[in-house]
Amino acid sequence: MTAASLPSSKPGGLKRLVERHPFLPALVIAIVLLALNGLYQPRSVSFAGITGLTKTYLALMMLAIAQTYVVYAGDIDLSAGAIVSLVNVVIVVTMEKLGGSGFSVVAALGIGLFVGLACGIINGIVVAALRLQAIVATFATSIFFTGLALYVMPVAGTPAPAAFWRTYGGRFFEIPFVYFAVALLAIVLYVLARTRLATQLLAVGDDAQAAYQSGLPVTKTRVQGYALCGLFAALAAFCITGDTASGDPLVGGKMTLFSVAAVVLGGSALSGGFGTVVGSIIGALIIGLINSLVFFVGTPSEWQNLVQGLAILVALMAGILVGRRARA
Amino acid sequence: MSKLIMRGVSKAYGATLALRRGDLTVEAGEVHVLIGSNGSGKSTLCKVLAGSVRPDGGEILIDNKPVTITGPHSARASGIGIFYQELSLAGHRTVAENICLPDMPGGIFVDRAALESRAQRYIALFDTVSGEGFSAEAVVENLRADQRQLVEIMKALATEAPITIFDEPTSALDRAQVDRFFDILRDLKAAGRSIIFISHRMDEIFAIGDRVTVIRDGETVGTKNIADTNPGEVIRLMVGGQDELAPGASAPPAEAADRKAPVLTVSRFFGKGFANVGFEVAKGEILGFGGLHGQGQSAVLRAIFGATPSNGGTLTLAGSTFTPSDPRAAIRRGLAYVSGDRSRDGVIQGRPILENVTPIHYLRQKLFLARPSALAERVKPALEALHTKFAGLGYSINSLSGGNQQKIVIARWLIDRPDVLLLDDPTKGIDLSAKADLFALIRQLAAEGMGIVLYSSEDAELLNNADRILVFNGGAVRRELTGAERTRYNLYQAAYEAA
Amino acid sequence: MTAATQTPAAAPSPVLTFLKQPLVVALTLIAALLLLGEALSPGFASGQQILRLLIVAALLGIVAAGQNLVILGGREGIDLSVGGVVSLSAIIGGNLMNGADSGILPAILGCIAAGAVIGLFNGLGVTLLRIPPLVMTLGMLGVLQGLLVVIRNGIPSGRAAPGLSQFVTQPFLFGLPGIIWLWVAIGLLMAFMLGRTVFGHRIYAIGSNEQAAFMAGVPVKRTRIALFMLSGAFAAVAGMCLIGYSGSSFANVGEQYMLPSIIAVVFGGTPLSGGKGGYTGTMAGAVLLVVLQSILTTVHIDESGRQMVFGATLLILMLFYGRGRAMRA
Amino acid sequence: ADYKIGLSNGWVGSEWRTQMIEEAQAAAAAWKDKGVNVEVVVQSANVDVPGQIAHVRNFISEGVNAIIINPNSPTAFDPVFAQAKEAGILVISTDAEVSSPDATYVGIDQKAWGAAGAKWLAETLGGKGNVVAINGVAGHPANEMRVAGYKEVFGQYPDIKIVNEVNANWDQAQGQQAMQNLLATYPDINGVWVQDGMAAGAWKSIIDAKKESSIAATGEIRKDFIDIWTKDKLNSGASVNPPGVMASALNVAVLMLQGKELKEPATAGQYKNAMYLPIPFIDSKNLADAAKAVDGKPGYYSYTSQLSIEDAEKLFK
Ligand SMILES: Nc1ncnc2c1ncn2[C@@H]1O[C@H](COP(=O)(O)OP(=O)(O)OP(=O)(O)O)[C@@H](O)[C@H]1O
Ligand SMILES: Nc1ncnc2c1ncn2[C@@H]1O[C@H](COP(=O)(O)OP(=O)(O)OP(=O)(O)O)[C@@H](O)[C@H]1O
Ligand SMILES: O[C@@H]1[C@@H](O)[C@H](O)OC[C@H]1O
Ligand SMILES: [Mg+2]
Ligand SMILES: [Mg+2]
Repeated sequence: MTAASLPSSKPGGLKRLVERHPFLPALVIAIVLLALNGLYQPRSVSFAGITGLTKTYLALMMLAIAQTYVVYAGDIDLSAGAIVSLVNVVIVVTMEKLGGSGFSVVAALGIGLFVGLACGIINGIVVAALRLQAIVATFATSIFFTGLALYVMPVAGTPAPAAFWRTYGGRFFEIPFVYFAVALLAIVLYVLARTRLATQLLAVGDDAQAAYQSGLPVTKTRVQGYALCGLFAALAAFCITGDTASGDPLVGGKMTLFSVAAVVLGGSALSGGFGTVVGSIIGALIIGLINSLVFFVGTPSEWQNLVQGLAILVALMAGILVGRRARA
Repeated sequence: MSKLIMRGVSKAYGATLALRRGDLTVEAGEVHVLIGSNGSGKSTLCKVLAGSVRPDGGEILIDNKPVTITGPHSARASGIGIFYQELSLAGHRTVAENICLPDMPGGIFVDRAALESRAQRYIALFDTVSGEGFSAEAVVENLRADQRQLVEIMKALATEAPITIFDEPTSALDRAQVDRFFDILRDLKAAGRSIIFISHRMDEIFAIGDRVTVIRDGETVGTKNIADTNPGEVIRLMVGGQDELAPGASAPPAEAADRKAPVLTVSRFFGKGFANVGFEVAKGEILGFGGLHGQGQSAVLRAIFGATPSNGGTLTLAGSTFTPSDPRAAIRRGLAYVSGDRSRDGVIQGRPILENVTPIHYLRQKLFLARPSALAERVKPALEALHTKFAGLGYSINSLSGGNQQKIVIARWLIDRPDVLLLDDPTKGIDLSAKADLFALIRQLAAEGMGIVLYSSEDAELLNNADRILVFNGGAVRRELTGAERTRYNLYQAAYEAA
Repeated sequence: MTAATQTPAAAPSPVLTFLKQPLVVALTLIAALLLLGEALSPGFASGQQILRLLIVAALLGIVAAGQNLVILGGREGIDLSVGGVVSLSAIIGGNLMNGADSGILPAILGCIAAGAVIGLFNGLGVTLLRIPPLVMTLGMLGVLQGLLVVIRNGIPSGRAAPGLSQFVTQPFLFGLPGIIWLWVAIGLLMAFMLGRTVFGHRIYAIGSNEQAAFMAGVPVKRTRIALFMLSGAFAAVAGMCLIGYSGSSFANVGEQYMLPSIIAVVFGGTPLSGGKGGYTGTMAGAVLLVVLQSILTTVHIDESGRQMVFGATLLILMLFYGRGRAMRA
Repeated sequence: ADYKIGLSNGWVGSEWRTQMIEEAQAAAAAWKDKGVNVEVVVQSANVDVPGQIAHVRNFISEGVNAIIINPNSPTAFDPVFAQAKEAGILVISTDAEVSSPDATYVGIDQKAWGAAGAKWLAETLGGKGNVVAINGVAGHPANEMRVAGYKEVFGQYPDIKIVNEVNANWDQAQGQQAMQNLLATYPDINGVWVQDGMAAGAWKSIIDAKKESSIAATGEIRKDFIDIWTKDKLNSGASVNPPGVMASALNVAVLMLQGKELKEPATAGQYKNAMYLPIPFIDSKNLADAAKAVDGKPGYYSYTSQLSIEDAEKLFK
């Protein structure tokens, strides 16, 4: 006979669903927002409107993905936006130096990925190996990376070669390039979700000490999380560069906190161990949809910031509360 | 040739010498028991072997070859697996993932099929006893404490390590689960594996052990063949020159506590994990809660105290009816609740002993200022009553061993006497002498007129101390044992009766 | 018999223990930086200049007091909205005073009330709705920034009363400006509160083990809400002082205090995990940060160089403080 | 409405920007007298470059006839302005020049603005002395153009030495702190070149250090500052970047929407798409006039000027 004669709470359908797909509440919010956008400004949900939205927020989506991988492990990266700026100026300067040819673009992107990776590894070393507190340490590295970006390009403005941004803004077979980027991204994320690293990051985020005692290489895993974050921050920089066609040493600075907000909106736990990248992408979209909706409903300009701030706060709270209720 | 030899292992945490000289020799094909009072260094010795604690000195030989263990990973490579006393699970991961966490099958990608089938092997071992809701896909966070402990056991088994350590693996398990586990240990033993097993339960030690090594104050004091020794001798080794106190040595309780007016009455009480519970506690009475663990005893106590929600019931304390709301209100009313899970419910880590012993006093006396000298006067008697050993009230509670920490936590309830003391398995993980101190005090408090409810997962404690025992099963009281009925036989029978 | 096994191992030398205290570390680093500053640009460590640095440090330090409390209270306590509160308070204070000494008292009360109300919202979100503090206060920051825009559109940015400007920038007692005395008073108050009041002990209790505190009758929610309210109030006081410092209020004056206030707390020896630390160290941490920043302004290098040196120095300094526990004990 | 015009402001960090929007809204309303209905839709928020690109895309979705933008970047809008143009939208930038060939700049020449202040300072110092500069946000285009402006001017004076340049992010308190540090390290400063909003802060430190009689510094154009300037007889001079630039741009935009053509095409500036507005300058000579102009206004009000509809009409064929 066993002690298990007490009925243990049996997870209901909704609970199971949200447990498996923590981004569902966010998805509902996003769909509602999209519908509202369409209601107030039909053109905003036209093909061109959606394409514009995607172009604008693809960078934030990338950065939210970047942030998710460190949040998985219970870490945070406040330098993500600074990495975006640094990679942006590095690739623009490289393309310019190499003459703006197709080769220069490829070379610059390679170097950009390398820079993002290097920044990520530096963060990883500082936080995981040197064991500094992530919030303050990555704030410090963000200042350092910003300094580097200013060194590479003291003044915003160097243009990116047309070949680069015309590709990003252009179409292939009548389909805007960004949708190819999104499709490729989906594949990459699908693949990444199946890696050992993803599971290990989540296990570390659940309880780092327990993971270590179980024999997981905790430090290495966290460094890898930051490295992945750096890589995706570089991809975010590519998108920004595609959309802005130029270098700007400060371009990513403000994106950092939004990337954190997007991760939370997407249903991931900042304490680690729980979440999805898909959710973070939806979270980034929610931020974009809120910003445009506030305009489309005709909010007076001086109230726009406040209404956006309130709406994001409410969405953050709603996401957390709904997610928790569904899981409880 | 011995499978494992540990010699002269030492470890200090700042000023605390956790381990002075740990020696341990384990053969292939034996279950080797480690025993010692709380804080004697058992876990430390095991963690050194498992790589999660860096020793200050000592040597380790496996198969007669010296090995250097640089971390959990290298310990695994040297053939060591471990069940951690405090568990090492990832709450949001599934049972299967947790079982395979130490080395996930696959390369860059996880081999899901291999993972499932490996996990299933170990899950199957406990099929009959793992309880409802337990499956490979279950998220560990949603499991009960005993089920989590089973996962940790499976995880340790899945290492298939030649030397496997089990550091108090049975503390949350029920008898059936323990039996199943022991069967598995016997199989492993037969397969030539070496098992290191830690428990505070003497019966388990004699049921499964081949040899026993006793650790006292961080020092190995001897190893005996189980067959050649007896509990008395083991206890003598554990306590060394100090007083010898065995569980049964305490005076039996008064046959019938004078049935004065009840100080606490509970009727038709419902809540999560229990239903329609009713009982009375008289002034000066020690009412025992018995039965298998997790049958609602703890839930009832926590609900009375307001720590978990309840839905409906009539509760009367010292004549006035109340509805539990939160611990704060309960404390004001004169209730006290001691949890066995001191690290979760009790100890305020990293803070001075004074701050750990005063919070109830602050609340009951409505204090705003904390004047150390005045507080010290109030606090000292309570600490002395429990024979608490400490260097000074200003020292961090972390400077104490687990048992002494628990005494501090208990003492906080005694500065201002409560009317009713709710004890929720208060001796879990506490060594024998600390238990003896505690029960002597409890009986004294009862004699002074306090009403006491005692839930204990150890039958001996209940039988020796409770005036009356309510046996729980399936979230309800199934039987009341009074007077001469309080026998081990009756207790087991009531506990195992189908609900 | 008892289970006590702890025996003093070779006691670490008292000198070493002393040197490892965060306060001592911070003070030593401050002295070293002042010497460095003096070497780089003579006059940097003059009495007058140190006094001016202390005024700036006091502004940061007062914000950090609230930040410190929220962090001590644990459960990943952090207040990212302090910058917004500082800005808002500067505007509210400026308008309530509008250049007249008679407006100082209403301004102080108004600002503190506003800060406390914002803190109340943060606290309610964190406790009742159980939103993680980082998220709650980040969201609040966005709201406050929006609120600033609305307010600044509707009402003029006011001016500091001369009495307040005097208090903040001119000698007040023994040659020290009033704001420094205010800061010292806040320091003493904090030390008393944290060490000698039941409320202080409760802060540590919830910061160290919330569940245990709850079981021991600590009003966990109320205490935590109070911490956020205090944080808002301290930020508001800093906002008032800031308008006294600069004379008039404008824009996002407070933004620059958000992350530095956290760094000051960390440099003061309070880890972000809570339940441990105190305010004295934080005061030294604030001075340290301000000295470092002003050395960098006076050194003649490019902005890029300044930022790189600043970032790197912060990292190096962090190595002196509460590095996380090693996984292997 | 005859025309719908989108106004985008990507930074709300100063009252200057608020006034800029208000003046533009007033200018739109003024067209009613001419029988033209101009509707403005405004997006004014603290946003980053991507956020401001979103503003533009929202305007495109909204179907505006023209977009007037105070841009957060000189170059980042090239692609999105190209899209706007494709959609038949007129794009005008103001306050900061943009590189897009699809946009026209209507505003002051920031480099000349920086140079004007520097010229005043150099002449006031008699062509020699130690000068420090307190700049805005490093890397921000307007800031960098202004820096280039003063560098060029000071370069022409061999005896003027720039002993240090620091950034205080267009923030008054940071300007004050920076000045404090600079005063402590360089006791022999003669001149300070400081940008608008931070000037009041810098002057506060100068006055606190009782050096107002020995230091000349550029000033700003807010009423508050003009008052101190008048009262304390500061040795100051300020080039004016009037918040009316956006109103001016709006008037130009409406005329363009009406299909009128510029007499002289906008081809000035580094991007060859600029139409520069005059830069007023205030110093002790005309301080009283400026004080009169802002008399009765709130303290944050900036001395301003704009192209009236009539002025603007004169620029068109
Ligand atoms: N991480 C640590 N930091 C400081 N002291 C520690 C640490 N871990 C253990 N100790 C101390 O070392 C001593 C030995 O602890 P250990 O956990 O090995 O005891 P144990 O024999 O396993 O006790 P128990 O039966 O309670 O599990 C105790 O005094 C304990 O307080
Ligand atoms: N009903 C409860 N049962 C057990 N523990 C509780 C309960 N309520 C609170 N606690 C513990 O005490 C802590 C503080 O309690 P408090 O109620 O103040 O905050 P909370 O976590 O927001 O609780 P709630 O569950 O009411 O939202 C909780 O985090 C939890 O650890
Ligand atoms: O003059 C400044 C203007 O150029 C900038 O863009 O906004 C702030 C103003 O102070
Ligand atoms: Mg142990
Ligand atoms: Mg134990």
